[in-house]
Amino acid sequence: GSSDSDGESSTTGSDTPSSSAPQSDVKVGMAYDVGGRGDQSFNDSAAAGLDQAVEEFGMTPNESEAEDGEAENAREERLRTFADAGFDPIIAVGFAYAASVGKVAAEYPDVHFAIIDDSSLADVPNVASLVFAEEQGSFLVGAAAALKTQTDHVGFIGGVETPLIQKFQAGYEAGVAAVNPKVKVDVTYLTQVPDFSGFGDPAKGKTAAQGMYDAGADIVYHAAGGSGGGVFEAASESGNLAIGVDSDQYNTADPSVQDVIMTSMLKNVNVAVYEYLKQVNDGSFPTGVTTYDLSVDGVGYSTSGGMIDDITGQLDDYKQQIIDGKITVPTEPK
Amino acid sequence: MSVPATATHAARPAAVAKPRRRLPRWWLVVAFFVILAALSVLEIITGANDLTSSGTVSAMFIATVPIMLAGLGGLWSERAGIVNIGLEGMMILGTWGAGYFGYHYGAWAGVAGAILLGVLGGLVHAVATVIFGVDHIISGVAINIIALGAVQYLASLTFVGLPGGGQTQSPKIPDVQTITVDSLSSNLLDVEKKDLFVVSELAAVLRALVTNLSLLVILAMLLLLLSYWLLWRTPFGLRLRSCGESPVAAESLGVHVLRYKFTAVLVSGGLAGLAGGFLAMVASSNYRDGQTGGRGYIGLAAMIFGNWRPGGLLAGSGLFGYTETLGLRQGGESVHALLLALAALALAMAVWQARQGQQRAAVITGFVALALGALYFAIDEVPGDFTRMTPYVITLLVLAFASQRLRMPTADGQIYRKGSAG
Amino acid sequence: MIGRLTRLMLAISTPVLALVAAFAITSLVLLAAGDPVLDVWDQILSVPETRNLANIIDNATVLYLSGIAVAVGFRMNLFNIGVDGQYRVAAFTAAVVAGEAWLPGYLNTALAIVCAMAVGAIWAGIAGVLRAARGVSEVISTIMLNAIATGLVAYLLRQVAVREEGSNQIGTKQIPEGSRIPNIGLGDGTSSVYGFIIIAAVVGFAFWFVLNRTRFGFDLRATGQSTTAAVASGISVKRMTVTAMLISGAIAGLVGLPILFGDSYTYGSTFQSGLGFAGIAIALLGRNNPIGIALGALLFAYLDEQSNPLQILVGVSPDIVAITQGVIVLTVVISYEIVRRYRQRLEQQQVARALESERGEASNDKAEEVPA
Amino acid sequence: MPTPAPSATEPTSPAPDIAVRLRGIGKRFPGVIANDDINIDVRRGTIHAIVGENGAGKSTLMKILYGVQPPDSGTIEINGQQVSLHSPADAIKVGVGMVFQHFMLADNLTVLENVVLGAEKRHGIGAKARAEIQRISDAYGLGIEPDRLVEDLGVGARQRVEILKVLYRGAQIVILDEPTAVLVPHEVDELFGNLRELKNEGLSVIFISHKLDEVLSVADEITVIRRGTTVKTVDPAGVTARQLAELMVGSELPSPSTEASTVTDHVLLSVEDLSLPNPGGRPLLEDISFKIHRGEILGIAGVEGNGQAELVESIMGMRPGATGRIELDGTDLSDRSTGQRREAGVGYIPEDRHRHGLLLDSPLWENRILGHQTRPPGVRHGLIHRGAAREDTQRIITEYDVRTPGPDVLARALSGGNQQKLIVGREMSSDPILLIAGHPTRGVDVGAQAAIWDHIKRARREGLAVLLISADLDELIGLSDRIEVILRGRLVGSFDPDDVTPEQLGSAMTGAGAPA
Ligand SMILES: Nc1ncnc2c1ncn2[C@@H]1O[C@H](COP(=O)(O)OP(=O)(O)OP(=O)(O)O)[C@@H](O)[C@H]1O
Ligand SMILES: Nc1ncnc2c1ncn2[C@@H]1O[C@H](COP(=O)(O)OP(=O)(O)OP(=O)(O)O)[C@@H](O)[C@H]1O
Ligand SMILES: [Mg+2]
Ligand SMILES: [Mg+2]
Repeated sequence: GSSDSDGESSTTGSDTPSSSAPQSDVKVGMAYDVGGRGDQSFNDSAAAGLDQAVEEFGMTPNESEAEDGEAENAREERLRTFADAGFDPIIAVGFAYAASVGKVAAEYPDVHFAIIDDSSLADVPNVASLVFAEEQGSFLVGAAAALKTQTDHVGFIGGVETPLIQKFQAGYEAGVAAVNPKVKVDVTYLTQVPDFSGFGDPAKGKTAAQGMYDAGADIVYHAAGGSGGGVFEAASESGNLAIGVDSDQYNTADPSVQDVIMTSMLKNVNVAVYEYLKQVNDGSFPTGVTTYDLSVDGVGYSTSGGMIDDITGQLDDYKQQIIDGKITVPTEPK
Repeated sequence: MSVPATATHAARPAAVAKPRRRLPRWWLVVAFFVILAALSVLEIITGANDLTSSGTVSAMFIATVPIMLAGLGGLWSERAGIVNIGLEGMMILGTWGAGYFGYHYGAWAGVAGAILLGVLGGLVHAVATVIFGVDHIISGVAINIIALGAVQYLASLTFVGLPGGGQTQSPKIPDVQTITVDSLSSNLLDVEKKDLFVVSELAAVLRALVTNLSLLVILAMLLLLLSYWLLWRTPFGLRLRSCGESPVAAESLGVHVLRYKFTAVLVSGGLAGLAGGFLAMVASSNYRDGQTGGRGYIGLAAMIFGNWRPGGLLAGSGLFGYTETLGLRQGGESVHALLLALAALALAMAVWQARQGQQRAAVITGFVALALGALYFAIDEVPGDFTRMTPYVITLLVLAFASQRLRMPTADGQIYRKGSAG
Repeated sequence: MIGRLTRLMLAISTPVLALVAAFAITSLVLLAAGDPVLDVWDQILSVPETRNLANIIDNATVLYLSGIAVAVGFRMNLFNIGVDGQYRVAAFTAAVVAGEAWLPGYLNTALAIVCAMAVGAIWAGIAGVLRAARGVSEVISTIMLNAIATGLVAYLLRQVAVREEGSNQIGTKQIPEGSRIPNIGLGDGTSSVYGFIIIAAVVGFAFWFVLNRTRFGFDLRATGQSTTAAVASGISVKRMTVTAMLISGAIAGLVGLPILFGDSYTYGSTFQSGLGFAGIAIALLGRNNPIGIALGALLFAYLDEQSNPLQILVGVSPDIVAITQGVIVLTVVISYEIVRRYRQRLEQQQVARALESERGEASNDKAEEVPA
Repeated sequence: MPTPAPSATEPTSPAPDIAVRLRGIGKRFPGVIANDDINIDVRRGTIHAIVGENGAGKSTLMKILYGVQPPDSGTIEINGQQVSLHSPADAIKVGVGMVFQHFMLADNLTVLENVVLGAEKRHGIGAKARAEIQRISDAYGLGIEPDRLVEDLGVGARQRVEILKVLYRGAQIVILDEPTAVLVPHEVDELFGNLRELKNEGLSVIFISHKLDEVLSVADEITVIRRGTTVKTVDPAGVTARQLAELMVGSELPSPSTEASTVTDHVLLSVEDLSLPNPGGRPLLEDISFKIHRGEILGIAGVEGNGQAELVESIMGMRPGATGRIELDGTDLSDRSTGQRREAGVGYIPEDRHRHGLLLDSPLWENRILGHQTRPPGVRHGLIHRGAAREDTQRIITEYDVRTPGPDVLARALSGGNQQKLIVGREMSSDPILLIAGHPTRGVDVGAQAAIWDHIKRARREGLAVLLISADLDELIGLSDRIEVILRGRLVGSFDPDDVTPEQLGSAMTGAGAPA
């Protein structure tokens, strides 16, 4: 468990003396969402940001992850335990922590908190909200899909039907429509809350994707965490394409399915975490909402594999329009 | 677990033998074609083409097998009189076993590992229930809790740091061979595309059988047949079943009851483990935390649905796998079509009930039929939330309408202690 | 037959034996994994702070209700796996009703609670009716109904959901201040436990009283023991089946409410799940007896509370907690069995001695053999 | 296996014709001494009967001889060889076979499966086995169909299946624990015929029964057990049933003889056109009509499985689908629930006490409440009154001489005879006006039998109507004021007990004879 991940992060940390990196007395508490470090998804991305900061600034990290379907007071207790153990700042990964952070931040006014994927605590002085414009990134990969589809038929697979994942869907659909309104978009969610197995059931992901490909879709975008592996397999078995999510999955996914990953929607949680910690290291605890959108490359798309090199021009064009506000991307599906 | 549905009926039946001949073999073939024809008609009426596409069929295999194997595990242990709620846990153990051994030693080692881990789970259950005579459900529930914690714990120890591995998932693991007969496959595809009545459906099924058919699917079916043969056609099976029907009688005839129960539970665990392995290796391609998603319980349900018999189990898990697949693939359309089918079935049922003179039942069923029909015409796609309910709702409806002459093994779930004969 | 002291010793030895065994097994796991065994136990066995105590009691309250709901079924040989679905449907209903606040203050609360119980009862009642009228095994139907509940609630939730600015969560309307159930302070000023605990206690007592002191309870237990005997004694088994499921469901309907009225004030995507399955383990651990269930719930809650410190302060994966919980369930029942056998052997030896003394016969002490 | 007790005589090379020699057998259960220093010799080629009260230790002894339970002390010799039997398997190996008192059959398996179970090595489980079973069945005229589900068999047939099981294994020593308890005369005669054949083939038979004249008629030697120890072994030629009974219980051998008729013309129970359809089969009951008057005992005679159970359960309202009219003292019960019928004043002594009469795992005082949940003393205003229930149970225990430590023991721990006395006591306690008694003395020892008979007679004197079902024709003839014979679900003849012999009844029951 985290004993090992500790080991990991501290090794990255303990490399530093040899490379005579600066030491910092900042102790960072990292409260992951279900899955924690190594979920091949956004927890991992956050962890990457942490590791980078630890390496550069020599901070002392400690990690803890949520249990599936745990009690609210378990989340609160996680944050309190960090606070009591002298950790400051404490980073809560995932919107599930919103309520707990709100409550605990009030109990510990001198401790600084950061929460990812939630900005409902915008005006709490000791809380920094790190949110992303997933819909913007999704818009671009949607556009890419619409530009690349041979069959004018693409698909979207969401892991669990939550407002967050619906943002991905909304942006994707908008992006497709922007290029060619006639392109059909199939949408499937694998499970419903509180059944979060949709983020970890590749079998379901594969079946759903296979269904879309059989129905004529030739590109499927997944925002389904661990179930995405199934989507990629379905793509490679049926000789179609898929779009990854969160990180550049072309590099993280198994080599056998690399060549079907046309692009990935990048949600740079690692950047957010790193930059937050950087400021902390510089002695200022940011508060309020920081939105990571296209303008700051908080979200984006990947080009590894060179499958979309021919359309990057158009995509960057869309990107610019979004940044300039010429296009406003919806955050909720129609 | 629970008193058999028949138990409310008192007293032994009088000396007249009730007609209880089971249907002859050829009947299965007929049923198969009837179903195909029905679906074919349904497709033509509703235009929901995914109902019997080869894609659906092969996905259905994948969805069915884990449930079927888990149910088969349940069948083994309950036939020997041991209720096994722990199937889910043993399945979970199996997924990790497949992940670990599969990654390090190759596909078939993964299969072996899955079975091995399942057997370990079975061992715990066997020791608790058979040797210590602990309540079967307690032990099973405990195993489910332990297994979940154990695999997460193990995963964090074994998969962290491996390429593509982490505490919630293993690296990609190799899959066992799959069979594809390209020429046949493509030809059949043409036939399938032609939308010929029944022929195309048949082609779809055949195509699924010759396209990327995993050896494990075949193995699973063989295991089902083997189990049937072992349990109903050999002395071993007779003894094992007798331990579930009347352990005292068995012991009074020199059968080592506890030994058979123990064996049965181990086999049960192995099968459940294999079910988990299948999920990890065939249905997907790595161990994933929470991968089983309650399929162990579904397997249990499928076994009860199948009246503790292999054939019924296959039907139960097949029905579930099929409807789940439909819901996941092009749910909106396919499930919408199913509404019509259900309406028709209910209507037929109502008529039959009326014939039987069960007026009240007939009225209720008829009403259900109307409601379903109305719903079908009211909407033209079923919203996603409900397509995902399909397998559960259908199972429930089928059970509610099919008259229940379930007959669980008489001594199922009872704690047996040596020497209680007489 | 055997002396009061021995009896007491035996009674005590059971839980002790169980805990020691669980302790040993868990330690072995930790050793095998190379985790710091001593630190782990040091943490687990350290006296919890008032704050943690409050959490433990709160979670125990919820688990307790769940355990009781399951136990009602078990007492009649009905296996209600569906508490999980029942409490979610019910909690959602209560959240909506209370959120709409058609009635003022506590009337609103009362109405919500009643609705929750009603909905829970109906959801379980479906299984009951199917069992009674169509002979459908409640094991299947409740499993299916759990899944259906998930889809249904998810759908309805999205219909009624309110989503505050900037949040990625959806939930029902917040329950107005006046309708919330005040928590009970634990004296240290900050910590407090759900006021709902009182209702839970009442439920526990009612469960005990109805089952052991009323005719209805007798009928229920009789049916659970022998359907045939129940029928012959004039009990309508079908009616009992439905009634038992209704009651079980009604209690299940209460499971989520302490959280709803004492903490979250809304039903949303992060509402605690899986309580029904925990309830099964706890009901069995407590042998379907209200006191036992209370102890079981406390034990589970206590261990759950350890998972954060274990991770953060000791650096051990919290999964060890789950393992320990499962192991304890097993060791408890197994040690019950061991003690039972030992006791039986003891009694036999006593019979033997009685015989000798009364016969004044020479050594005739061969009572070792147990009729297993 | 403990070392043999010093009390047990060392294997003195026994006479060659001794098949079984038991020496100093002792067995204890929690709180009970079932067997204590039992010594028995069974000669080869003889029928050796063992008699004793309920709970005397007969079944236990036999279970020991059959390896089901290990003795605490003592030695067993089979054909001169001392053996230690750890399981029935061992016993079967040395040629011992046993027919248990409570049938050892798996209802949901076929006759074939039940028979070959554990002996598959002999003829497999297929055609050969079927043939062999058919052969034995024909050889002894058992009339067994191998492929019937045991569930569908009547008691008699089940009994014969049990015997077939033993023969199929080629046993040399056959134990029969109360085989006749459930049989009607001609079945008993057939059974005895079979036993004599076995005997002539050189087999040894150990035979347990509570029916002493049977014992006298069939046995070559009789061993009496009292309180778990052997009292005496006697030669049937030299003793009368009365003497035997005195050896057993030290009490008089009762005979069920009616006193002066107390029949009135006030009809208490009237049953009209009672039918019970059987989906997919011949109706279980067809147009049954009869009346029972105050102070009258109506006996129903019939071969097991001809609808007696169904008749009783239909009257009790336990059979959905039963049609016809049932009136109790003028009030129509036809569409009342079982509970309401009980409240209306029906007392019910069920045929199968374990299935319908008791909560085996509940204390006696709770069993006192069972079936009387709506009435004091056990229940008042929907609340259980433990105190009152315990008291009343204690009263029953004393009045009906139930042998048990007290109201708080589990029903399971009582021997069947005592379980039965408890049930009778319970049903009489809520002053019913109709008493339905199914095989009230089945498997009950002579002492208890007498007691139960007395209670039934008292009920009659007190003006109850009694419906008595029994396979024991002497009991029927002795107690009844009128006897109806039931055959294939119909009443086929009415007899006056004063001028009918068991034989006549027996033939009427099998459809052979016409009513007198
Ligand atoms: N397994 C057991 N556990 C506890 N007590 C037992 C057990 N078996 C028998 N007994 C007790 O041992 C005594 C002898 O029982 P046993 O069955 O041998 O009597 P029996 O002679 O067969 O009586 P019956 O004539 O009713 O058959 C009884 O008091 C009975 O309660
Ligand atoms: N495990 C047990 N614990 C306690 N008592 C038992 C146990 N097993 C059997 N007994 C009692 O011991 C008696 C001996 O068993 P057996 O089968 O001989 O019954 P029985 O005394 O012959 O009863 P019946 O008169 O109905 O034949 C039984 O009546 C039963 O009630
Ligand atoms: Mg006996
Ligand atoms: Mg007896």
